[in-house]
Amino acid sequence: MMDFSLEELTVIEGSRYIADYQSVFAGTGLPLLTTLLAQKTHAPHLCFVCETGPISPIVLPTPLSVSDPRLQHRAVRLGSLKEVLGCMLQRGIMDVGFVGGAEIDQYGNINSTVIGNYRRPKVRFPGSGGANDILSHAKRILIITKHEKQRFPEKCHYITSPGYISGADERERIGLTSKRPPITIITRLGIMEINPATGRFRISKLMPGSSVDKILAETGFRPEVPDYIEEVAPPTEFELRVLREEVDPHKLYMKKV
Amino acid sequence: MMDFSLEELTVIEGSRYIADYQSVFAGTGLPLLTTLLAQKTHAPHLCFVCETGPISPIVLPTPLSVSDPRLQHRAVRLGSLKEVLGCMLQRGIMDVGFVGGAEIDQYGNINSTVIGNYRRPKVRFPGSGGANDILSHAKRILIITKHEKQRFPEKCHYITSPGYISGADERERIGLTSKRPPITIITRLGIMEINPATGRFRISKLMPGSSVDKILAETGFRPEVPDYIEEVAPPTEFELRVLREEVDPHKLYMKKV
Amino acid sequence: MQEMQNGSKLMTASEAVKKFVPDGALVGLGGQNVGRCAMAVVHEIVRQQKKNLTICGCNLSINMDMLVGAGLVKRCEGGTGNLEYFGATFCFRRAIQDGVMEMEDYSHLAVISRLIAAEMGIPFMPTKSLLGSDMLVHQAASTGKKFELMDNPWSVGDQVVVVPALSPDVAIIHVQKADEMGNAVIEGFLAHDVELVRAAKHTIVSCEEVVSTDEIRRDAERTNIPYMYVSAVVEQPYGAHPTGAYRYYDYDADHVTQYQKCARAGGEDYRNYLETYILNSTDFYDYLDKVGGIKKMMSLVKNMKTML
Amino acid sequence: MQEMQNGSKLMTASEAVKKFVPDGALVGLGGQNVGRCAMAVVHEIVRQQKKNLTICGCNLSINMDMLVGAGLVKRCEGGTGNLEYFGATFCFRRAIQDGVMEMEDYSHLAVISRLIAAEMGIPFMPTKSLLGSDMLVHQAASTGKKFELMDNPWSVGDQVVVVPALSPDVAIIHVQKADEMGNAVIEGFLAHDVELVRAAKHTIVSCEEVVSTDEIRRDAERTNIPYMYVSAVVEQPYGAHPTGAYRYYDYDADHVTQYQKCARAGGEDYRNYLETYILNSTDFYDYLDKVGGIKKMMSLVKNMKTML
Repeated sequence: MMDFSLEELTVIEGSRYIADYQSVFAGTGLPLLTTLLAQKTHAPHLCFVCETGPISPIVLPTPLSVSDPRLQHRAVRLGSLKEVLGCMLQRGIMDVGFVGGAEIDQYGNINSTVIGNYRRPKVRFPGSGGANDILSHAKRILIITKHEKQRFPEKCHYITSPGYISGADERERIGLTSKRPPITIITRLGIMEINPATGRFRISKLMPGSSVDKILAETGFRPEVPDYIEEVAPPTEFELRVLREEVDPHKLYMKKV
Repeated sequence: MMDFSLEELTVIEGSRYIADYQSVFAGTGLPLLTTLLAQKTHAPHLCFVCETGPISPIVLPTPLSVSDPRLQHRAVRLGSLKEVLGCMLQRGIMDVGFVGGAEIDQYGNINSTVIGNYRRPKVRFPGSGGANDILSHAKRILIITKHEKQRFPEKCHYITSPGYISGADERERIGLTSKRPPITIITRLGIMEINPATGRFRISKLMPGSSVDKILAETGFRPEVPDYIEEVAPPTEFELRVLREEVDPHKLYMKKV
Repeated sequence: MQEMQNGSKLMTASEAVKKFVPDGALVGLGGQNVGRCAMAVVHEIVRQQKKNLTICGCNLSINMDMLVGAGLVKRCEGGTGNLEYFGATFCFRRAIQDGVMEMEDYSHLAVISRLIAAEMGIPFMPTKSLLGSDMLVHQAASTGKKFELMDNPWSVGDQVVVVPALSPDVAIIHVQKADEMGNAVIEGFLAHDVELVRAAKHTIVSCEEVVSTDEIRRDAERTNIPYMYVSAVVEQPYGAHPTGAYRYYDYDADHVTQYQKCARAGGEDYRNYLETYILNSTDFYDYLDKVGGIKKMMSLVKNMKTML
Repeated sequence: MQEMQNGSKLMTASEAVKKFVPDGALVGLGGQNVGRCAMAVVHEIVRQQKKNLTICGCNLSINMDMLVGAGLVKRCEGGTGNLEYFGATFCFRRAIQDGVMEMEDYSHLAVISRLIAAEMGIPFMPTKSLLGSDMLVHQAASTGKKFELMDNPWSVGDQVVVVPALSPDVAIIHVQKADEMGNAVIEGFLAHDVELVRAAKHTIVSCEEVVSTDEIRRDAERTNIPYMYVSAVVEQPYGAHPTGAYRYYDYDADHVTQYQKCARAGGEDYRNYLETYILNSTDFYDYLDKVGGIKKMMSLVKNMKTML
C-alpha cells in the first residue's frame, strides 16, 4: 500500500466524480487541482472554464487566482464573465460546478456572506461571487471542504447559494434552472451526498480510518445514515503520481486541506 | 451659378443636418452618401456606424450593402448588431438615424412592412430591419425620399416605425427612449419637419423651382404651412466637388433619386 | 445542448444537414445581406429537400430567399427580407403575398433581444423598441404569445415590451476560420451570429479554412465562438458565394444580380436557376465551377485584397 | 453620455480623476482579483481623497479594498470582496463589521445582468439566479427596490427575478492598449469590463501603452471598447501593479502579500502602507520605484514571458 495523505485522497476522490467530456466550472485551490487531476487521468476531454473568461486553457502550475495568467494559458477562448456565467452556466450547459462556503447546511444550502445581522454582521465573508450562480444552474455540485462541526449547521445563518432549500421539491418549485442536481461533499472523514428523495445529506462513503460516529461527531446537522456505506477507494499509483508531479508540483495547496 | 441636379441637392442639404462629432446610423444608398458628404465637408469627426457592426470605418467607394467590405474598411471596431442597435441606439447615444419607407404619414410614422391584410398582404415590403429601432431611439431622424403622393398618406396602412404616432405627446406617453426627436424629410420638392407642438409635418424649406402648391399637390396628407418658408441654399462648389469626386465617384446612386 | 465532444466535428455539408437539419426545424441563419451567408449549407438543404422549415434571423437574405424559393419554408420570423441595392427578396415577397408562407415581424433589435434571452438562459428580454408600432398589433396566424407589455418596477408609468427567448433548433453560419473541435473565428462584422449560435440547440459552422487548434489557442481573444456550441464543422472554401467573406473575397455582384433576375421572374426562370446551380450540382465545388470557377473566384479575392 | 470627441483624450491619472470622479460618485471597477485592476487611477483617487464613493463591480478586489481602507467608500454593491489565495479583502471586511460601510450583495451573474440592462438601455434584466437565496431577503439600509419577482408570461408558474440597470457614473478599467481617441484593446480574460464600460456614463481607461489609431484600424476585430464610451485615456506602464496584465507582466505576489499583511493588521500598519506607497508618492512611477523599480518590473515581465 502506498503512502498518501487524506488531503490527497479528497482531491483524488473528487476527481472521480468528473466524467470525460463534461464542462467543469472551478475556481482556484482544491477545486482546480481536482479538475486538473481528472483531466490528466480519466477525463482528457473535459472542458474547464473559469469565471473570468478562460475556456479550456492548458493550465500551468500553479494558479493562485481566477485572474491568474497560468489559467489563461493556451485557452481556446479568452472570454468574459457574461459568457461563462450567462451563456454557459445559466444557459444550462455546465455539467459540474465547485463551490465552498463557511457554512453548509443539511439541505446543501451554503453561506459565504455573513454570520449575524446582515447590516451589521458579526462576521463578514466574501459574498456570493459566482457561487449562487453555480448552485442555481450547474447540473452537479462538488464541495471539497474541511470537516468541522460549525461548518455543517442544521440551518445556515444566511443562504448565499441555494441547495435544496428546505426539501426535495423546493428547487423546482421556486424555478431554479437545475431541478435536482447531485450535491456531493468530500472531506477527510467521508463523502456526503444529497438524498434526492428528501433533499438532505446522507453519508455515502467513508474515508480510510473514518467512521459514521466520527462523521456524526464532526457534523452539526444529522446526516442520513444508510445501512451500507462503502469505503473510498485508495489512490492508484497513477493518480498519486499525476497529482504530485503534474497538478500541484510546488505543493501550494495540498498542505492546506 | 453652378449646374447641379436636385438629386445632388437633396444629399447636400441632408448633410447640413449632421453636425460634427455626432454619431450617425445609416444604411447604404443616399443616407450613406449624405453621411460621407458631411464627414468630408463640415463634420470630419462624425462617427458613422452601420448596423452589421462596423464603427467609424474609412469607407471606400461605393458600398451597395451594409455587409459590404467597403463599409468595414479601417473601422475602429468591427462589432455586432447587438453593439450598434442595443449598446448605442437603444442605449440612447445615437445622435442621427436615417430611415426610409414605402409610406410616411403626417405624424412621421413609417410603413415598410405591408399594404393590406398583415397575414395576406396586397404588397409585402422588406419589414422593419433596424428602422423601428432607429425611430424608437435615435435623437434625430433624417429621411431622404422621393416625393410622391401615395408615399405620404394621412395614415400609414401599417406602422412599422413610430413617428409621433397620433400627436405631440404620444412618444413620451408610450415610453419611447427619444421623446421628441426632430424628424426631417428631404425631397426634390422641399423639406418638411415635425412641428414639436403638434407632432405633424410642416413645410420648412423649398427646393429651387418648387413651391408650396407643388408640395401640396404631391403630398397625400396636408402638411402645416408656415407664413415664411426659406429656400434651400444652393450647393457650394466644395460640396458639389466632394460629392461628385469623392462620395459617389462611380455614380452608383446619384442617378436614382 | 450538444455533447462537449472534443474530437473532430469535421464533416461534409451533406452529412451536417442530414444530422442536424430535420424536416420542420427552426433554422437560424447567420450573415447578413451579401456578407458571410452560409450558402454551401443552404444549397445542401435544398438538395436534400428538407421541408416545413421555419427560418429566423435579423436580416434574412439570399440564403433565406433560396430556401423559400425552393418551397421548403412554411414560416419566417425576423426583422427583414432584403437585398438592398440588389432589390427585394423576391421569393420571400411572393410567398407571403401568395399566402403560402407566414412572416412574423420583429425589429432587428427585438430579434437580437430574443436571442440574448436564449443565450442567457432566461425566458424573456425587455426592449424599448416595438412600442407604438403595429408589430404589437398584428401577428402571424401560427404565432402564440408574441410579446407582453410590462411596467418598469423602478419607474411608475414607464412601460417596456418583453419578447420571448428564441432558440433555434439549428444555427447555420459561415466563418473564415474554424478548428476541427468547432472553435470559430469571424472576420469583419459579426451581425447577430454570435448570439444566434449561443442561443441555438445545435450549430453548423461552415468555414473558409480549417486551422489547427494550436493556432486557435495562440490567439484566443479572437475566437468568437468556443467549441461547445458547435455540432458540425464544414470546410468549404468560397462557401459564402455569391455573398462575400471579409478578408477572403468580395461578394459576386454579377451572380447576385443573376439570382435576383431569376427570383424576380419566378416560375420557370427560378426553377431553372435551382436546377442548374443547385439540384444538378453534385456539391458546392461543382456549383463554384458553374458560376465561373477559379478565374471568377480569383477576381473576387483580388477585389477584396485591394480593400485591405 | 460623453461627447463623441474624436480628438485626443490623453491625460494624466490626476487630471482624469479630477474631471470624472466627483465626491459621491458611483464608481465601477474593472479587472478581477489579481488581474488587470486599474491601480494607478485608484492611487490617484486616494491621493485626491474623493469621498462618499459607492463602489460597484463583480469581484471587488485590492482596488476596492484600498479605497475602503482609505476611508473613501460609504457603500459597495457587487458580488464579492475577495483575494482568493491571498485571503479576504480585510479593509472591506472590517468596514462592514464595524458598521462604517454598507455592502449590497448580488451574485456575479446578477451584477452582470444589471450591467447588461444598462448597456442595452433597458430598465431591468431577468435572471434565474438569486431565487431561494437570502439576497432576496436582506438588503442594505440605503438600497431602494433591490429586485422584483415576475411571472414568466410564456410558462405558467415559472418565476424569474428581475434586477435593475446599474449605470456607474464612471467606470475605471485598465487595459493593455488604447489609442488617444479611446479605442481600447484588452488581452486575456475580459471579466465584466466591456459591459461595465458600456453601462457607465463616463469611463477612464488606463493602459500599458498608447498605440496609434492606425494600428487599431488594422485589426478592428480586436478592439473591445470603441472610443465613444471613453472619456479619458491614461498611459501608465505597469499601471495594474501589484495585479497583472496578461501578456505584459505577472502579478506581484510579494507585494500583494505585503499589502494583505498591512490590510489584515489595519490601524497604524495600514496607514503606513497608504502613506509610504500612495500619499507620499508623487505619482505612480514614484510608487513603482518604491516597490522594486525596474528590476522588479522586469522580473514580472520575465515571469509572464515564460507563460506565453
